[in-house]
Parts: sequence; C-alpha cells; structure tokens
Amino acid sequence: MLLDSLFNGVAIGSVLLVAALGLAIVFGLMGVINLAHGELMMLGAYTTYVTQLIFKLPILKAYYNAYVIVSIFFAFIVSGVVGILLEKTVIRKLYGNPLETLLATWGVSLILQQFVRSVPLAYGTGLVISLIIGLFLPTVFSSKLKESINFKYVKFSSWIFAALAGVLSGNLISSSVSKLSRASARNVDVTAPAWMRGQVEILGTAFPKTRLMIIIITLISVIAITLFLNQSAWGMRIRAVTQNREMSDCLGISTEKVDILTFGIGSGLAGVAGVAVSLLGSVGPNVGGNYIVGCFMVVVLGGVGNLLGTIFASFGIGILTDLIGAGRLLSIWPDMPLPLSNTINFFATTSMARVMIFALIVIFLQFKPTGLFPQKGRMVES
Amino acid sequence: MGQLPNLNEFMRISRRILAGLATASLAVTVTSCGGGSDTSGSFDDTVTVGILHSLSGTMAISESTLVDTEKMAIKEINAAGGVTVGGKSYKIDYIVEDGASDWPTFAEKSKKLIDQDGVPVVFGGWTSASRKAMLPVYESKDAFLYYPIQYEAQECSNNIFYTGASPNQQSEPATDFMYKRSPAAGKPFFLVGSDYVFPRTSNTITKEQLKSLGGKVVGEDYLPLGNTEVAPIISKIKKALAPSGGGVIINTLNGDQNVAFFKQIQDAGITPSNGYYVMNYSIAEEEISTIGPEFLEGHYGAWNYMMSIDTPESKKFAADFKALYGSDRVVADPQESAYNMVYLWKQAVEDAGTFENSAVREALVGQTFNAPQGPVEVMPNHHLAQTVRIGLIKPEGGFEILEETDGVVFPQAWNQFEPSSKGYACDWTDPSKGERYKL
Amino acid sequence: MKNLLEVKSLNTYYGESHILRDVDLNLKSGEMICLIGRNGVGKTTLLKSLIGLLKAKKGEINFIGENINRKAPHQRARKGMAYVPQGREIISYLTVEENLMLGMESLPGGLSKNNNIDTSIYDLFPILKDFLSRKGGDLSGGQQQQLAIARALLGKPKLLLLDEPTEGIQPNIVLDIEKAINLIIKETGIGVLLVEQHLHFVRQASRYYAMQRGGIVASGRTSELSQTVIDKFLSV
Amino acid sequence: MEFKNLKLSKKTIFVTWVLIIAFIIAAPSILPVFRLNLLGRYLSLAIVALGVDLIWGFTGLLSLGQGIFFALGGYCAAMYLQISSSSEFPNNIPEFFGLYGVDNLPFFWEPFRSPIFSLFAIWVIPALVAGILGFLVFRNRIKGVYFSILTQAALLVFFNFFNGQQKLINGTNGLKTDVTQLFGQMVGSESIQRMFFWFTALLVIAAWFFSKWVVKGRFGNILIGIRDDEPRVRFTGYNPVLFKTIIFSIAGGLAGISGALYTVQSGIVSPQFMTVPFSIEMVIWVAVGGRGTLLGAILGAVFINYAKSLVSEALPASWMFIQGGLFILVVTALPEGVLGWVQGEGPRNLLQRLGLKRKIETYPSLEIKNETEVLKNE
Repeated sequence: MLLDSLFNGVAIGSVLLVAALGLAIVFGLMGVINLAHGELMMLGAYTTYVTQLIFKLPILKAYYNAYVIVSIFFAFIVSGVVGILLEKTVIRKLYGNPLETLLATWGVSLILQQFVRSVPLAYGTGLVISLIIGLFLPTVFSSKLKESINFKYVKFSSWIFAALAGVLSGNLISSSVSKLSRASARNVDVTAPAWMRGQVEILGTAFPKTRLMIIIITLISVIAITLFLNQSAWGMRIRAVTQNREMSDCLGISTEKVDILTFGIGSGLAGVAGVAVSLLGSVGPNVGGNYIVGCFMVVVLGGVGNLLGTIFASFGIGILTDLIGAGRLLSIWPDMPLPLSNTINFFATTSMARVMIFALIVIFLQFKPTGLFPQKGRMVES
Repeated sequence: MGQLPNLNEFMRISRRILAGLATASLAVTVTSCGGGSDTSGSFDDTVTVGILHSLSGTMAISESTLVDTEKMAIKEINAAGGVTVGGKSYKIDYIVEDGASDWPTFAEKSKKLIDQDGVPVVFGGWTSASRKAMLPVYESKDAFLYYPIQYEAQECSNNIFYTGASPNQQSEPATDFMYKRSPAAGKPFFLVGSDYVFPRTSNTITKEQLKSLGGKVVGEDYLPLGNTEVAPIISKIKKALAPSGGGVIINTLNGDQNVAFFKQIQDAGITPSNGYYVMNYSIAEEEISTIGPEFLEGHYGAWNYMMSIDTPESKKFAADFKALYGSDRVVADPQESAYNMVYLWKQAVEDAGTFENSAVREALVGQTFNAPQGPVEVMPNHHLAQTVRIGLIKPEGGFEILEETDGVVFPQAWNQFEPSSKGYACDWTDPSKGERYKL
Repeated sequence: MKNLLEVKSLNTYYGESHILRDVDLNLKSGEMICLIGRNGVGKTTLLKSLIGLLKAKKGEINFIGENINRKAPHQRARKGMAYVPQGREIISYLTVEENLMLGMESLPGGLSKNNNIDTSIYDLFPILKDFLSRKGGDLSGGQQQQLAIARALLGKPKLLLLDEPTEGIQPNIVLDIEKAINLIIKETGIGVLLVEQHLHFVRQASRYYAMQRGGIVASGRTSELSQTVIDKFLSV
Repeated sequence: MEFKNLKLSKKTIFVTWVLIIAFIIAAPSILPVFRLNLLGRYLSLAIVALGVDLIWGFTGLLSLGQGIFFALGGYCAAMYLQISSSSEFPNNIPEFFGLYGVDNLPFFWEPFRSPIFSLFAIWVIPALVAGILGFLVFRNRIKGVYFSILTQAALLVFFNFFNGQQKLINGTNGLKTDVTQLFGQMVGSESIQRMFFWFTALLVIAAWFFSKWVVKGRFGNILIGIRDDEPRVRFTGYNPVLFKTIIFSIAGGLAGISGALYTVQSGIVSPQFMTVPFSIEMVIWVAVGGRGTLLGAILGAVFINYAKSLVSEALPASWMFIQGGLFILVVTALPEGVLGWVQGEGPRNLLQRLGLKRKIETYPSLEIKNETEVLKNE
C-alpha cells in the first residue's frame, strides 16, 4: 500500500521532472523563462507520432518495437533545433530582460500551436529536416573555409540544399504516409509497442510498464545532464558563462555558442519530455499547455540553478498530488476527526489537489522565498 | 437483440414516423423535380445560415468534424435544388464562426451572427457550457439555435432545438444494461468524468437511477479540463473496485483525456479480462480510432447512431462523408445529429413557407426524417425521438451493436430519476405547458 | 620591429557618455608598458575596449597586424590577447583547477583538446597547487590575483592586459607577482600592458602612457618619469 | 507626462475631448447593436489594462494573473443580478442551484442580496484578494519572473477552484446576466445595454484620471523607483512591500470593475475569464499600446480587441499566428509600444537611421565603475 503510493507519487513526479528539467536548466543557466517550453514538448510528442508512423512502413516494420527509443533521439534533435532557431531569432535579443522574454516566448508558443494545426505533419517534418541541415551543415566545414570571405555563399548554398532536402523529404513522407499528408487540428495518438504495455510485478505490487519507462527516461536524462555539465568541456564552458559571462568571453569562450548549446539542450530535453508525455496521453496542439504550469510550480519550489532542487520539488509535488488527489490520507488514517476528514475529502479530487498544492507552495515560500535550493549567484538578482 | 426493459414506458411511434416519412420523401421528390435536374443550377435567391463551432482551442478537435458534416448536408441540399420557400428556391450559404473553445466567445459570436449577419438559424455548439452561454442570447433575441450533441438535459428552451440524446436516450438505458445484463451485472459502479457540467449532471442522474435499481456507487472523480494526470483517479478506482473483483466504470471524460485514461487503466490492469468494464458516453467511432481499439476492446458505448448500423441510409452517410473528406475519416453519432438537424431545419422551413422564426418553430415539431440511425421525429419539447443502441467495442474498431431499442425512445427534457425534476416535462406546442410543467 | 598592438585615435562611448577620446598607443613584443592616471580617467575602459567588452565607436585597434575592431572578446582571446581584469573575476563556483583549465580555452582547439595544466605554472605560483580542488571564490584576494594571472598565462598569450594587479594585495604577494611577470616577459617575449598605481611596479615597465579625461596626455620612457608627472598622474 | 513631444495646445485638447464625448453620446445611434456592444466591452477591458499598466508599466510587476480579479468582479456583479432576479425560482435562489440540489443560498452569497454591498464588493473584494496575495508574495521579495510565474499559477488555481465548484458558483457554466432584471428591465435589453455603454465610457475616463493621479507626485515616483532600482528605494527609507501591495491592490480593484462591466455587457461570467491566455493578452494590450503611458493601455485594449474580432471573423485560423507575431514584434522591435514610440525618440530615430540596422547589445549591461561618473563631473 505504502509502496504503491510512493510509486504513484514518483511516477507523477518523474513526468513533472522530465518536463521541468529543460525549463529549469534554461532558467537556471540563462535566466530565461521559456513559455514556449510546453510547445517544444508538444513537438517532441508529435515527433514520436511521426516516428511511429514511419516505423510502420514496410521497410522499417521489423524494427517497430524499437521506435520509442529512436524517437527519444529524434525528439531531442527536433525540439533542440527548433529551440536553437528560437534562440537565434528571438531570445538572443532579449538577454537580461526576463519579462520580455516571457512575452516573446508566449508569442512563439501561439505560433507553434497554430503551426501544427495548419501545416501537414509531413511538411512540418520536412521543414525541421531542412532546419537541421541548414544549421548543422556549415558547422562541419573546415575552419579554414569558415574564415574565408566567401563563407556566406557557402552558408547560403547549404541553406538552399537544406531547403531542397526538406521539400523532398516532406513530399516523400507525405506520399508514403497518408495520415501525415493533411493538416489537422485533431489530436493524434501514440501507441506504445507491445513490450511497453501492461505491468510488471515488483515486490508483490504491479507497476505499469509505461510509467516505469518514463521513470527510466527521466533517470537517464538527469544523469546524462549532470555528467555533461560537470564532466565535459562544454559543460565547464556553460558553467563558466552562467557565472561570469564577460570574463568567460574574455577567456576565449564563445558565449554565443554556449547560449545556443544551453538553449538547445534545454529545448531538446523538452522534446524528450514530449516522448514521455505521448506515452501517457494523446498528442495534440494543447498537450504542452497541460504541463507547463506544473513545470513552473517545480521551478518556483525548487529554486533556480540547482538540479537537486528541481528533482526534490518534482517528486515532492508528485507525491503530494497522489496523497491529496487520491484521498490516501484517509486510508492511512481512517478515523480522522470529522471536520478534518471532510476537508480532506473536499480536496480529494485531481482538480482540488492542485488548489491545495498551490496553497502549500505559497505557504512554503513564506519560509523559504527562494525555493528549496536557492542559488547564490548573480542570476538571482537580475 | 435484447429488449430494453423500461421500453414499455416509451411509446412506440414507428408507424406514425413511417407515415410522415412517406410524405417527406414525396416532398423531396417534388422539390427535386421542381428544381430541375441541373443541380449546379439556378437559384432564385440565397439564404445564409450560421455555423458556430470551435475551430481553435481544445474543442476544435471534436467540433471541426461537425462543421464538416454540416457543410456536407448543406452541399447535398443545394445539390438537390436548395430550399424552396414560397415557391422560390434558395441556395443555402453559410458563415462559419469560431467559438474558440471559449464559452463567452460562443455568446459573442452568436450575437454577431444574429444581429449583424441576420441569419435565420445557427447550427452550433458542443459542450454544455457553450450552450448554456449561448442560451440567453437566443432567448433574449428570440433567435434559433440547433444543438447536435447528447447532453445532460434539465433544460428546455423555446429557442434551442436539441438533436442529441437526452439522458433517457443514452445514459439511462446504458446504466440499466450495465447493471442488469453486462458481464459485470450487479457489481459496484465508479463514475469518472471531466470536470464540467455534463459529466457532473449525468453522474447525478446515474447515481439516482442506481439507487432505485439497488446498485452501489463506490466512488466518483472528476478531472479538470485540460489536465491529463489520471494516476490519482486510477488508484482511486482500484481501491474502490478491487475488493469486489471488478465492476462498472461509467466514463464521461472529454476527448483527449480519454486517451490518457484508457492507456493507463490498461497498464494498471483495469481491463475487461480482469472484470472491469467501462461504459462510455463520449466515445464514438472517431475516438475509438484515435485512442486505438486495442485499448478499448471489450468496453462499451451507448449512442443513437453507430457506424456499424447496417441500413442503406447509414452506409450512404458514411460513404458520402468519406468521399468528401477522405477514406480514413469516420462518422459518429454527433456528426449524425448535426447532419439530421440541417435536414430537419430545411424541412421545417419548407413546411412553414417562410424563414421567420415562430412559423418555423411551429412547423418543426412533428417533422420526421429518415436519418442514418433510422427514423427520427421532432417532439414538442424540441428534442428528437430516436433509437438507442448499446455497442461493444470491437478489436478492429467500431461497435458491435448488442442491443437496440425496438423503435424510438421519447426524449425527456426533465429527468425522471433526479428528484428536483421528477414529475416535470416540457411542451412548447401548448401555451399552458411550456418549459416546465407538472405531469 | 613591428608593433604587436597599435591603437589609432580610438573613441569609445559608454552609453551616451564619451569616455575615450582619440587614444593612440602602441606596444611591441617583449615590452611592458604602463598606463597611468588617476581614478576615472578611462584606463579600465581602454583595456575593455582592447579586449572587446566595449565596442570602439571610432578609430582602429590593430593586433598582430590585423584590425580587430569587429571581433568579439573570445575571438581576440583566441588570437592571443589575455585579460586580467580589475577585481580578478575568478569564476567563484568553479574549482581552482577548473579555473586554470578555462585559461586554455584560448589555445587552438580550446578546452576540448587541451586539458593538461602545464605544471610550470606552479613554479611561478606554487600556492595554486595546494588549492587545486578549492572553489575559486574561497581564495584570498592575493591568491585570486595569482590564479587570474596564471589562468591568463595558460592560454599562451602574445599580449597580456593587466588591470591593477596589485590593488588591495599584501606587499609580499605584490613582489611575487612582479617577479612572475618579469620572468614571463623575459622567457616568452610577450607584450604586457599594465594599469598600475604602484610606482615601484610602474618603474619596471619600459614606457608609460599617462591618461587624463579619456585621452593620452603624456608618454615616454619610465626611466624619464619626472616627479611632476608622478605627482600629477599617480594617486600615491 | 503624456505627449512629451507632441505639444498640444489647450484648444486642441478641448476639441478632442468634445469629439470624444460627442462620439460616446452618439455611438448608440450610429453603431449597430452588435458593434456597440462590442465597443462597450472593449472599453471595459481598457480599465483592466489601466491596472496592468499601473503595476507593470510603472512599477515593473508583470502579473499574469489579472484574470483572477477580473473574474471576481464579474462574479460579484453577476451574482447580485442573479439573486435579485430569482424570486420566481424555487426557494428564491438562482435557478442553477436547483440543478445541484442546493436549497439554501450558500452563506457567503447572502450579502449579495444588497445592491449597495454588491456595488462595493465588485471592486473591494478583488482589491482585497490582490492585496493579500500581493502582500504574501512581496514580503518575501519575490519579484521578476518569479512573481509572474506565481501569479500565473495562482490564476490556474482559481480557475480550477471556480471550474470545479458547481454547487457554489455553477462551475464551468458560469453565471449569466442577460435574462436577469435590473431596474425592472432585462439586462440584455437594448436600453439597459445602452446605459451600460455610457456608464462604461464614463468609468474608463474616470479610471484614466484616477490612474494619472496615482502615478503623479511622490507616490508615482516611488513606484517608478521600485521599477528601476528597488534596493535604492529601500535604502532611502521607503518600504517597497507596502507600495507594491497598494498598487497591486489598486490594479486588482480596477480589474474587478472592468470584469463587472464586461460581464454585464457580454451576458456571462465564467471561469474562462481565468484562463492563462486571456490574462497574458491583457499584458499585450498594454505592451502594444505603450507601457507607462496609460493612454496607450486604453488604446491598446480597444484596438487589439477590435482587430481580434475582425480578424477572427474573416480568417479564424490566422488569429493565433497574428497574435503570436504581435507578441514577438512588440517585444523585440517596439519595446516602448506604439504610443511610447510616438512620444519618445521613435520617429526621430527612424528618420535618422533610415535604412540603418540597429545593433543590439547582446551582453548584459556592464557594471558602471566609478570612472564614468567622475569623468562626467570633471
């Protein structure tokens, strides 16, 4: 019983965590609140859907069972690339103005939502493919070429190539998967392969496999991100820029690249979260909006700049949601005095649990206004 | 196959409908002759109607199919010569407005359609909340709204015409079936719904009905619209139903929440093979194909129309829709209701000989139509008498029809299980009765 | 010999206010020159303009024979310009070791290809070796200054910009730092541009430039530094 | 403070006012009913926009939760109308209670039988709620994006609560006012609606003058001080918490009035008023109009809503694109808003650097060393 409850809480929390992870990284490291984060998740979810359909094609049918794993990588790349585009076009102009970033990214979220409604997914995929090629192709050229004056022509022609590739692949997908050839505002659905459905028994309690899968995805994401930030050269650059942007620049770190990378990774993680979310529910233009406020609660509760805070906050909220929303307190303590049990019953629905949790967070902030694990850096003041 | 037990209470009117149909079809033939075989042909004039559904926001997913269906009906009518009023043939034109899944917007756009565009009729709405928001507009302006979705009733407006099922045409027969004749007969019930008026009211009725049947409701829970975290609900269901080895779940969740719900109850072992049976009031063929039949197989649904109805009208309806919008599209009960209402309006206008509201309203009651679901008739309470079907969801998608009422069921605007409305009815043809009178 | 650094009529604005006015300056490899002047005359602004933190509005900055006006700080760093700002700007939540490694970012290939700290740096600043795993922010001011210089040197720069390296530091460490810098110039032949108030240190430089109100008002060999100039431009 | 660069003569101002008043008086006879009603509603939205401008434009507090107070005002107004028109329903309580088996008016609605109480409740209750919420947040020095996120979360919580409480406030359905009675006439009737229109126009003007009065003088200076450099305000001996709480509460009160007027003119108040997009839209009206200009808030609210209803009538699907683009455009290219741009350096700059691309500083602002200040003094 207790195990069951704990698992449920952890399961809810890990969805929150994987969704909030990217947001927390971008906010903690760059001071940017990305209101389009939910829509980047949505792109990840749609990527899963597209991948699923592509894996149903005769040539790939044999590998169908692996499509979820593949789509995690795809989703990371798709959302990451869209994030990079977002950084290059909008966010970059607004560093140091968190409130304006908030508004601009909200605008982006509206556009992305309408985009998946009015553009056929096949062509959307084509567009993303051309973006990937266009952004990455120039980076693989030798540095000698990059230094030359003609590099802008090289860049331009690689974009043309990218556009062609995008149109072609869009057409190809559109003609081979009819479901992707029409724009639709309707929700679509991702079906987990058979091996991920059903439940497994652990310690005599049955656990849904999809939830376990999400916990695993979350775990891997957290470990990977921690290792990346603490062990890799780019991780060190990112940490240096976060703490002292100017000095890092003077030391030879390209802050521009660091910004792009950080935002790209945060966005990519949103894509991974999108895969997780698509396993639980349906995929539609509004899927991101359902999770974004939960993510904010996590960020507020956890404090910025510390992954540990995000982790604790996610699981804390997850366990509370289960305790309050499923009315478990009553079954743990059945002969509660009447007024108390009435109150708990009143809040024992999913909707009221949210109200209760928010109230608890506000109360909590009265004691620790900067969240569970506050950062002592300069970001806090700005 | 099986006959619904409380059928005795329902009058049988098939014969009358058949008679009506004969006249109607005769009228259609006459019109099409009068209009000439040239369908693209010349009309004397144009009449513009309003279509008001959500094209954006959460409800766009469901409501856009209604727009498609209404357009199809209008196209068909135009192809058959349009509407003939007072000897003149009118081409039907339409203005589509976006309710944006926002109830006040529905009210605003209604005002726009009525005041600015001067449309004689608006076809629109899906959620009860949107209808409740529009109702005062139509009443204060004495305009006419045609509303196509099954709903919780407890309402009877002189300015709204309801072509979806009232609870006694959907939830009551369904509850009865689940309690008495389903594999989970006699087991306890758990009620799950989205947090808005239809699930809440519908579940109140179900609880009252179960009380009178002697059944037990062991829990109910509502998911806020837009929230898809169903884990707490699932643990509640397990806790409540597991002791009796399964039971019945009445599900009135909204569109996309169903996906989350069914994916996760299956993972949690809440499946027919373990003794849990879900009866759905908002899952039709469209949703089955979106959610995936592998998640829904073995659960139930109750509707007036199901795509698997094996009649020429039903097949034609589905085939026409596919021909127009793509072979992967399906038709379902809400679309059928939307389709019917356009035709019923056309017939009423032609009978009235004018587009003027009160005349059309009068002409409307008693109209019959040979709908894809079978014959339907407009009753004095502005609801449709229609047939009720209980279906089992098949592994390959769609419903296998298990039970079908023998003829149409009369709609009740005021529910007879719910104590506050028990003993009341609605009749707009009799000035002394009106919206709510004591039976 | 060609100039390592050549600044021609440089003008820099800070927001609306005009800070640097027509600054001319040049520096050869192996040479240490010193920038003197009272507080607020634009010395730090000049260094920031040279490294690229502030954009020059007018004029030219040539470094190793190339105009670098439009290059970002990290590009200048990679070309061989190292900057030790006033206040050291140690990355305080990174360890000493990580801070040192960041110094190698300006080498060809950057951090990713260079991750072994050249141990000869510990000969110059032995104290750093003991503190490798400490957080940079936990060091004392003098230790931070040594760390900052060590960090700059690990990038094997051709030009070192030093902004008041002895400010607020205990005298014995000042001597250590002086010694280290002299040694570096001798051994590697790099150029050093120093902003300094300590007369003793100023005299180690070969030439001086004196600034007032954002412009260069005097220059010459430090050996010819007269008492009037000292009184006028050094606050000590 | 208005029209810094556009110096207007007294005569022009007088004529403008005459024209405005003439238009307001004549509007009901010029405009078709539907458009008049829309205009009335947009005008009422201008009042909530004024509040947003006070807290965001002047004090730097970006609230994404103004919908809470807007809806609270609407609920107060609608509940009064419902209760006062419920004599023909069972138990003399509004009809919807019957649907959920409630026989007695819940105690907290009792005071709403009184018109005087209701008239005060419309702005006092939202102001109080805003004050309490604001105090709890501000006393912990929560500000910036944190504040924005918290207000958004609060919005969602209120939405959930109102959406879920069918028995107390009719849940998602909300409360309708069109068929209720006021002064013996139906609220939805043309004559009452015309009255509401004039009343709204009057209140917009009143709210404008009130807001101008608020930001004038020392109080306004402190607000701007808080926006630009809060610690400095604290060091000079003022308590920013108090000022922020007061201004947030004022904005809440304005939102309440706005919500009440909007409700009676649109005929319904529902939890939809508390959805996230609506509250963010309020901010964008102000951003487009020009934050910190007050007049910009009014114009922004009216014109954007007007554009929205025109565009969504013509091309329903494109509104999201346009709105999204507008957000990005205003923030990146026109941070002062239209009015701020016109009043400020905008037109001059445009002429000066016609064809020249503006360089954007990508580095966060550099710390100013004492150097520069000394230099200026010399």
